[in-house]
Amino acid sequence: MRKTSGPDFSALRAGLDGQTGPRFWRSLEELAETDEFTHYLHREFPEAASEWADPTGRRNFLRLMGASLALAGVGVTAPGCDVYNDPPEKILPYVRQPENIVLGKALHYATAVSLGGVGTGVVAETHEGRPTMLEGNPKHPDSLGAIDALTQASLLGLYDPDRSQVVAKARAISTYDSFLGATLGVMDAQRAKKGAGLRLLTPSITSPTLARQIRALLAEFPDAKWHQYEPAAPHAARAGLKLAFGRDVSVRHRVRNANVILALDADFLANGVGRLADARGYGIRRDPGPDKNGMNRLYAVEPTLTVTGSSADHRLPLKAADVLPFALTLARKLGVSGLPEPPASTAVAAQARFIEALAKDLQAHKGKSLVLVGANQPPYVHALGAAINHALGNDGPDGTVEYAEPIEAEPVDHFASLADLCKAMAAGKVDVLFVLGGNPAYTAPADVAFAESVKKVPFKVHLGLYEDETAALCDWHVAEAHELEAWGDVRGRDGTVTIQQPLIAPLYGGVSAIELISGVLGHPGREGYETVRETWRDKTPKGQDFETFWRTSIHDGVVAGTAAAVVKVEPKADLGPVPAVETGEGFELVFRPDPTVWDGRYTNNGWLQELPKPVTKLTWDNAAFMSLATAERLGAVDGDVFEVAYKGRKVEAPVMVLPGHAEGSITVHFGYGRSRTGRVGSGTGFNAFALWTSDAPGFGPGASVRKTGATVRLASTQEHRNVDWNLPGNTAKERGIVRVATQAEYREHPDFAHHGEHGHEPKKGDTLYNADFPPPTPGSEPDYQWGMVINLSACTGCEACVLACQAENNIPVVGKAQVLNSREMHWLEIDRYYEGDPANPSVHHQPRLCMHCEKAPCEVVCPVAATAHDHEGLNVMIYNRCVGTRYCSNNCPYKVRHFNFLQFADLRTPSLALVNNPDVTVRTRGVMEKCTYCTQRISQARYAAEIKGGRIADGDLVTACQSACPTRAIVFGDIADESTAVAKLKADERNYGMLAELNTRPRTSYLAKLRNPNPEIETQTEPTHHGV
Amino acid sequence: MAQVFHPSMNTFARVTIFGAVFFAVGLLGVVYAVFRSPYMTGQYVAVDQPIQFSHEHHVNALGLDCRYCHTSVETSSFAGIPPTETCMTCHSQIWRDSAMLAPVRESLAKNEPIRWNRVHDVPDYAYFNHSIHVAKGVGCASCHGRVDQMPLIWKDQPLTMEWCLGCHREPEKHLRPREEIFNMKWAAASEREQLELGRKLVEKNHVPVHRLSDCSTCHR
Amino acid sequence: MASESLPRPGGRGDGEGHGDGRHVLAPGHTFATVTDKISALVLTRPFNWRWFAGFSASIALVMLLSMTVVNLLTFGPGVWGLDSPVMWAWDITNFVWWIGIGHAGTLISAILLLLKQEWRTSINRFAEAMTLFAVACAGLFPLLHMGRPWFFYWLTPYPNTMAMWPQWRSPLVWDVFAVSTYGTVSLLFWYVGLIPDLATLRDRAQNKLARIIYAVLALGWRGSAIHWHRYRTAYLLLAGLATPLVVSVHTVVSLDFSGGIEPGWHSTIFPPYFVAGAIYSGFAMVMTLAIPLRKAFELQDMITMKHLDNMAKVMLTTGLLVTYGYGMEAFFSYYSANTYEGFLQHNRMTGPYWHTYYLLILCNCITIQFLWLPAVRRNVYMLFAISIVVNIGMWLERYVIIVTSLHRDFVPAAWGMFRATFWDYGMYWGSIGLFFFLLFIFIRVLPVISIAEMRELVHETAGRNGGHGHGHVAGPEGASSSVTTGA
Amino acid sequence: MDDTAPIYGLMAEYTTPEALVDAAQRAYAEGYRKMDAYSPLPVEGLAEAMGFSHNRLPLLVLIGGLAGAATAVAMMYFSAVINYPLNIGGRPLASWPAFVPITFELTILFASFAAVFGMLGLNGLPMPYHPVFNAPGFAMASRNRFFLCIAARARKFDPAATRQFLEGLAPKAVVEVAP
Repeated sequence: MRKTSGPDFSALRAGLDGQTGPRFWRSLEELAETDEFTHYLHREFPEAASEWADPTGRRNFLRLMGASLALAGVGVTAPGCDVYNDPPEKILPYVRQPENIVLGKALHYATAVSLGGVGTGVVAETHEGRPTMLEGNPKHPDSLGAIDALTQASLLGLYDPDRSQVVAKARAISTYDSFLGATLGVMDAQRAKKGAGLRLLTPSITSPTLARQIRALLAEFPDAKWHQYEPAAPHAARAGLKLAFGRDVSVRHRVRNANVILALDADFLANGVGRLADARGYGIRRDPGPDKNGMNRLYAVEPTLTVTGSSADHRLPLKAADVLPFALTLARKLGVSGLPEPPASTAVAAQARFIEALAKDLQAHKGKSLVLVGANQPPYVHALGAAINHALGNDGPDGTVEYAEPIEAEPVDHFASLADLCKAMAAGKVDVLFVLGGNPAYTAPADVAFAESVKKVPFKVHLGLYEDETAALCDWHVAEAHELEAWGDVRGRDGTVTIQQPLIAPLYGGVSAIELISGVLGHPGREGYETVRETWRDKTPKGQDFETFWRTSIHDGVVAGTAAAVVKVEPKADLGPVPAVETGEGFELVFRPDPTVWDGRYTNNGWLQELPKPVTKLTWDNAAFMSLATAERLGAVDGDVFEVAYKGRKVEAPVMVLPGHAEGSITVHFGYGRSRTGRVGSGTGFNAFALWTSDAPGFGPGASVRKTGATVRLASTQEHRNVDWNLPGNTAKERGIVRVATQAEYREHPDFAHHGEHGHEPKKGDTLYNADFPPPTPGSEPDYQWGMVINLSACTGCEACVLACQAENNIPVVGKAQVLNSREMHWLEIDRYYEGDPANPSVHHQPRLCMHCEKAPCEVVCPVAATAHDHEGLNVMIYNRCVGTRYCSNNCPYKVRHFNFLQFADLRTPSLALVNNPDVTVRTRGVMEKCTYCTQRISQARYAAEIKGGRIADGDLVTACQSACPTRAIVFGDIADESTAVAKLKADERNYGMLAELNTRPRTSYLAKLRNPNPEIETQTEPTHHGV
Repeated sequence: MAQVFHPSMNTFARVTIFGAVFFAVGLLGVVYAVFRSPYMTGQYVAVDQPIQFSHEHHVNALGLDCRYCHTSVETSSFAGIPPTETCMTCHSQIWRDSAMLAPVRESLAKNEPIRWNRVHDVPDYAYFNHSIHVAKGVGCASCHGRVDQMPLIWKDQPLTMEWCLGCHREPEKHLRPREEIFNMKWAAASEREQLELGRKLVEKNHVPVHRLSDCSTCHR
Repeated sequence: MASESLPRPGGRGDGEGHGDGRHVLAPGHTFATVTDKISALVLTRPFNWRWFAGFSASIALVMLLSMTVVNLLTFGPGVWGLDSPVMWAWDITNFVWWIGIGHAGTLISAILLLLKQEWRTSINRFAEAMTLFAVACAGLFPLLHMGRPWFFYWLTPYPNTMAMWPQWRSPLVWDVFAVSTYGTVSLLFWYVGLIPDLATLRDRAQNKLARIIYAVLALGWRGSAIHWHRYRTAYLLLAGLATPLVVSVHTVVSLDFSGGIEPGWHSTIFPPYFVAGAIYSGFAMVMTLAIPLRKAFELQDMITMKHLDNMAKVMLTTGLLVTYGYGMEAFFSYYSANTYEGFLQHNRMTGPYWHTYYLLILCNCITIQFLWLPAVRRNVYMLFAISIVVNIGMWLERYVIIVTSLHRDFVPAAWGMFRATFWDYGMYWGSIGLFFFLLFIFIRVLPVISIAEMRELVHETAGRNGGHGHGHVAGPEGASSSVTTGA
Repeated sequence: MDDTAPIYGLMAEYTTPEALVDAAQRAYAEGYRKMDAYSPLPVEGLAEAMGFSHNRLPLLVLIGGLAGAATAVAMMYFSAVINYPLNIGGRPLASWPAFVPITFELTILFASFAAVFGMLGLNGLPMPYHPVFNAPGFAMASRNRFFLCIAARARKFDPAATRQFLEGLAPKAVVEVAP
């Protein structure tokens, strides 16, 4: 069923690229007026085209696109079926139907989405040639079938109506052809001087094709220079490993093998390269196993409370600067030789007992332990980490760490590289500059004057998805094609290559970096397709013909045997002098990429803006995070705006209290305060890059803060909901909503989850009515009984499931104002509970979605039977029957129902209509909605199975959240069949239903959380809900 | 003095009162009827098309199988509308210059789709799937009527939820053998035979009748 | 003119009306005087600036109402402060408040009738009218609170092309039936009571058009003895039917809450204390209306201190019942040792909405204790003030029950707050405007006091009301003259 | 007034209810049947005085109530159990306790209709035109006058004799009522 491209693809490109007209579009609306676009639509979305003919009908775009195939749904407002109330619909068949397109059936294509140059393999679901959903590619080593929020959300980026849609010369609209013309002119000039004045600035690049092209370019212009700059990448890791091994290597972790893990300011579960694979390894080991002793143990030492820290068995809040002395002290304890005296640190000294126990634990698990260091820490700490892992024998065979050839095409020090470029530009040595992607004008460190010096370049080109800060500085801006629109290739953490195939013709007619360079190299209009094939033609393995190799590679989403070669290295005995740990007056300022909008590339992405950031649950803003004590010392409460001064630079930032944050340290996130971005991102947050300097990329001392008196309302989906600091986590435990025990306690009381007041769950017999209403047809096959179990021990609160659910189920983005009014629509929310001491609370993550109660309180109170039960135990919600009394939500003890208070779903913006899943009704104003267990997937699976005459097998059917979850904490299936995975978990003694005491009989249940603390650090306590 | 009305008013009063009652009842009846009438459902209304395509001719006279054009009816939710190419497979040979077929040729030449008018339009929040109905033994004619007798296509059934439920509640009244699905002319010899056969087919094709009127069967 | 024989309230009664409050009807009234006095309010309509002032004010508020409704229908319920988890707030609060107020009318006319309380006579008519208008206002809210109000008819059973029916287990459907039945029966009850008075107005109307209209509405009533006989029977039967209906309506309304599983809703004591609360607020509202009314239209000798005194006593009684209800609620929440109930009560008293709770206690439980004192019950100003306070208190009661129960229920992560918006206020005040708008029109076109029943009262109290026989002393002349002038 | 002209009846006017009742009794005793009394307020025993005995209204109301209850139960049972059975929160299809409120409401509603429309129907209302309105001064029947009217159709009716008889009952006046 695979095909090298989307429907009728090359023809479409021809149809578009030939035209100069389309390049004059400002917006889709305007675009719609042009024949070219209608033309294009006829081909891409045939049945939609008529709609574009009349402007009034445009809002029905999605409807017509899908509905004429009786697939999509808008307009749940039409009562009954009176067709005369609907606009008469057209059916526009293809003229030539592309092979393997079956109208009404989804196709799946394997490709990859990159972040910081490193790709995550995905499988994209497309309907009539428009991608509507991304899922992890099980064959890809970095995905293993899972997907994270950022990767998922790049799908929305594809359709972003604010994306750049033009080629612009000095901000005036021009054409790609005239751009190439101009470029070739200056290139000829450069050829004369061997390209001495030619510079290339790119983000991190692992793409073999792009690398090949750039090298070709450099070959043609020997004196030209290639600079790289990626603001949020593991620079320190690269440098640290070089320091340890004397050469560039890439590192891979086998977290699965580790019994004891120490994360030194490393948020490896949710951030950075290989996060999904690492999280999987961690999650698998959160299972006590048959001997109830199989869990790994995670120690986290970090300033900011991260996903990793919140999942740790032991978390030590330390200022970022104290991590080095901590690591050094530990390393010496572990007998790493040749290490100097650690710099004095009272904070570390105070933790002698902790370090003692930790060292012992690590020693006890030689070869099966793992020390991870975060990108924020200076290279020296990374080197230490490598040394410790070596000392513990973790880098041995089937150990937990292995080193390989670097995967970057050209590993360099990005800060130096950028600095060089700026120096050269300032000196006027640069005549031609190509900025291929990235947004250095915004992301450059404050001490590197990119914006100023770039002005000195006579001919500068920016290729980007948006007309952003950098585009504004360049003479030429070329709209870039989105990764899902263009051919390319990208490598994963272990070097495995994925060939990226386009899923749709460039919506706004952009070109990829590959195509642009082809153009510059004098092959204008050469397809990325050609170029990429060319790269791989000579890489074809022996005895295999290229076409088969090519097709298999694309089909599988990975190119076999492209993983980087493992290298055997040993850390140097002497790591050199300890870098002076700056200790200055005032606060330590910690810089991090934002958990959702990253370095600003996703600022205009509604899904990510509204996605509650892990742990903090903040949306639509960044903030200066600090501990409760610090805030109290400053007399600050959430939303108080402070002026943060650092190294002579100032920004104004709202404060947000983050329990468990290190004392005297403040964390700020990048990616906000953009000056040039789209409708979604404008006016959100403050710009942390303005304070950031290249000499201290992770953190630095000496920040001072001053209260401005201004306040902003921070739209956190949870914090604003409890006014006082008696942390609701305690309440949640008292109520048996979250049930926690240590592995040791679990050995003592395997049934601990059912102790105590709220432990009792009514048995089947405890209620009057158990019969199935209405009774099944006699002699018919047994119905499936759908159910879900969520393993709280494995859940890290990374929010991947939330976004997957949003993408799958057409869940609208409501905006900051509505979130402030707690009207966010996420069907699946991850509750974060702090428990205990605000200075270092234990954190519990609990995904909360519709429980599909067998005795659903919501159904009984609905006056119109808009929510009822089907025979498979689904609590179904029929939007078009709902009149919106909201009684069901009031009567839902779990509060998992979400109401369309206003017209939240965007029915107007055509490009956003494209992203909707045609198998799910788009809800209008005034109706209730909630998790449906992905009933559309159940139906599709059923059709597939029953047409073949069989039944749905366990595993054939996964919900969106389940497929996304990196740690596989969510399991869904038929609980009536004991052989299924979910049924086995339901039988587990840790399985409990939230508020089951109400006799709601929830179908969604939880595996009580297990922690695995070190008894030498944490004196054993009874599970708190005992007798509470 | 005090007499306000003429004696006739007594009769008038009674008449109006009774009249009102009957009028109200009658009105309800009318509303009930109108909502089931072709005016609301579009039933039996032949829809004009850009090309006077006659199913009667192609199915009845030429004996084309439904699946020749509606290719995906057995595999997809959507039965499929033939691309212009399909028309041209024959019409590049026969009736090459017929004026009636000008739009088809134009479509191919201009690479612009033919704009058919939709006839069977299920509301967007109801998810109908052709393939499963075919697999379970629902014949084309059961919903689309005797297409082989329709010069211009029209809606043979009201397609109201009421109507859908009619069959979902008692499928045995409508199911037919697998091999007769695409046969326009097939009909059971008698009510009784249909019921016997229907019950057998319900068993054979695993039709979970009890589940067919669950909301989730059609709504998502 | 007959009025010459009228006792002059202005002379005797100052603002306070009659001092003693023994009489339900001032002495000296005859069939003629009551008839003339009451029908004059409608037929001759002496200019009354108080009426015009009030009427214009109410019209202004009706404008506000229409504005808020248009805005609501344009943008959806999101214009209100509603959120998750507080998906009901002012909308349902107002609904229950109005329905509660709607209870006094039918109660007074029905139950007091069965109990042969003659003091009901001069207040039942406008109490019933008040009921109708209150129910009308109440009806607005459940209708407009819906996300898609244009489908309200899906709550009623009718054969539709969707083959769908209402879901009979939902208290909301019970509401639809209870409220519409209550409205209909109240209307019938009111209209039946009006028939003889409409006949009177027909016979006394000077204006031709007015006479025809009243004649049509009077259905040709001629006071035949046999008609009267059946009429009394029907009226009594209606009263008998309306009595359980009144009780059932607020019971059903209370089931909206006690039918749910929310802590603070799921309570068996709701029905009785909702009914008590309804009567409480109902009488408060009657008081609020009666006091200005008797002053504005000089009806002090028909709505006497005796009435106010009795109503005050009813308020005191029901108020104490309600207080008991609150007490029990608090007690059970602790005594049940149920985590959620306990927390709920705790949160009501100490949570972010603590002030509403204590304000409610102050209004509904503390204030009315003054009514123990006869002196207070005889002081119209005090009574008026107290009745207003009680109206406020009863609104707060519903607010507390709905909002503070919802905003923090089972799952701490789902807790939230509610903040009312301008449109919440607008809709509430608008509905009050609508209420008074209708009331002011009613006062002008229909007798605010049942004339026929006042005649009965004259007849019954004849012996006791010291002196005058049956008014034929002053009757005929005045009467005939007034008729001849009319003819 | 011309004696030969057909009249509806003779009407005597009184100023007190007692007088009217007394007159009615005497007239009844005299053997007059086709007569009626008119008063501005219900007068105890007046109807009985004229021999009005049984009242069928209560029976109507009972029937109405039963009809209401039956309708409600039938409607709910048919829709929830027979026509479209749905699993609502795992409750039985015939959740009779939930059916009680509506049954009750409809009982009351139908009974009330029976009471009101039954009363009007039995009274033959609405009857906008009635001869008694022709009687001069009858307007006072809705204020403070009481009338006794003996219809010409009455068997014992004789213009002269009846008038004489009525005169004997100490009325305020006796007038002829035009048809």
